[in-house]
Amino acid sequence: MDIRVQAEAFDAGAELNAFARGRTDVGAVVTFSGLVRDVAHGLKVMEIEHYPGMTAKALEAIAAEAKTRWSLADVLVIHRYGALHPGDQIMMVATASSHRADAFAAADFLMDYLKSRAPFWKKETTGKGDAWVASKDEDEAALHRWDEPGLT
Amino acid sequence: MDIRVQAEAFDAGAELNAFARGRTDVGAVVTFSGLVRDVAHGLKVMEIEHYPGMTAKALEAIAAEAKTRWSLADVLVIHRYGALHPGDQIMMVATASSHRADAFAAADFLMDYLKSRAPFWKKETTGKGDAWVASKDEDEAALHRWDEPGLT
Amino acid sequence: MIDVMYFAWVRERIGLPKEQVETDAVTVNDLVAELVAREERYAAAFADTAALRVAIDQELTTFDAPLAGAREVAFFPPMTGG
Amino acid sequence: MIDVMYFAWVRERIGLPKEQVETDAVTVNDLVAELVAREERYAAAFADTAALRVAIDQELTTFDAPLAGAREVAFFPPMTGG
Repeated sequence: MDIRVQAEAFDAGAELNAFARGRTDVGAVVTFSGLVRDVAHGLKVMEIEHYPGMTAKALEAIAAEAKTRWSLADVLVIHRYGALHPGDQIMMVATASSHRADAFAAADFLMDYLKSRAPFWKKETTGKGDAWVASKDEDEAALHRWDEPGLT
Repeated sequence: MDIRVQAEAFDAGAELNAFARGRTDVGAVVTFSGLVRDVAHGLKVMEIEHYPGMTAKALEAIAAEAKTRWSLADVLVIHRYGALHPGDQIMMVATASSHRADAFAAADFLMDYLKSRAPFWKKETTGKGDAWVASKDEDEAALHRWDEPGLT
Repeated sequence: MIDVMYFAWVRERIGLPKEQVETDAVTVNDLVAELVAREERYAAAFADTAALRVAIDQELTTFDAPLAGAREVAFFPPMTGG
Repeated sequence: MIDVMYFAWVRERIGLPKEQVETDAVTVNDLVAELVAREERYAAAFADTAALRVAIDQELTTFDAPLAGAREVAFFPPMTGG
């Protein structure tokens, strides 16, 4: 399990290769990469704020929960904070499993939890000024797909 | 849409980076990579046979169907044939979308169809001899998750 | 004349990847019956057609499909891609 | 003494990221009531606590949670990671 919270850019391809390299036990690797999208009026910068004391802890709890729910050989989570620009990598998750269904479900779960339960906030600056990105009801709803006693 | 059927090895990380590079419209990229798993008695080689005239056509039909079902900016499918060894990359799919749920669902769908509807067959040679990999009932069952009029 | 192709263990049992067949078979099932009548290796390959798949002109189809106009028929076990 | 932290637009409305608060508040709601009573900028930030989240000692919790033993309380809008 590898959890990283960092300001620095990362190379998603190199991370995927390092994650899969030398594995003869897994069969299936799923990755999700989140990129900064441009918006109406042109995105000048996206500032990602986080809660340093809590972030790694929250990500580790989410990844640990994924490992209890599915058969996973490994999990990677990288999430950036600071100033990002359109097309930049914001974050990625990777899951490795001997079952493709587990690799997919775990990556999907990690993303849903990370969206709404990891302490990051995004502020977009466009030609029209600054605005904090609002959470979406659909993101909160997505969490309920995974409802079980325990993590909510 | 980029569909490749090839004997040559490929670099999944470089493919992910090339797929995501320069995109400011998508937000979400999902990849699935299939790796050769080692097996009991030690896998010496996995030979992948395919039906050259049909393979690219079948993959294109599956990818086109995914594009009608979900909002996708792009789809990549690479599948190898020939002699592979434990840890080698067999194939990968990548999907790009502005909605993470679409990117996940489309990659999952592509894998289910590719498993059971693209004309590839695997033969494993181990210390105990040769055997064709049998299709799994669960793979056929997985297809029914996507049942709709049309592709089956 | 139809090109008939065999893949994976069907190819191994029959002992060749491809042949040209002169036939008046109306459906795939009729063609299979003609092949099975030829030699034991065909009978072995087609012993259980429920365990086989068939494509006409590179499109998956069923064993009761008509052969009219077909140029290429392929027989193979269930696919195992990915 | 409790460390009270603010993030995102809560931080911007209150005008600082962190402060130390001397309090006998029993629950998070009691602490919020004390802060709101201080100044307009706190009242503005906490106008709708349903739109806010709270963590005690870096674990998400609810506004009726007891503060006994807490060292750090953080207030912020719903998270938008990923």
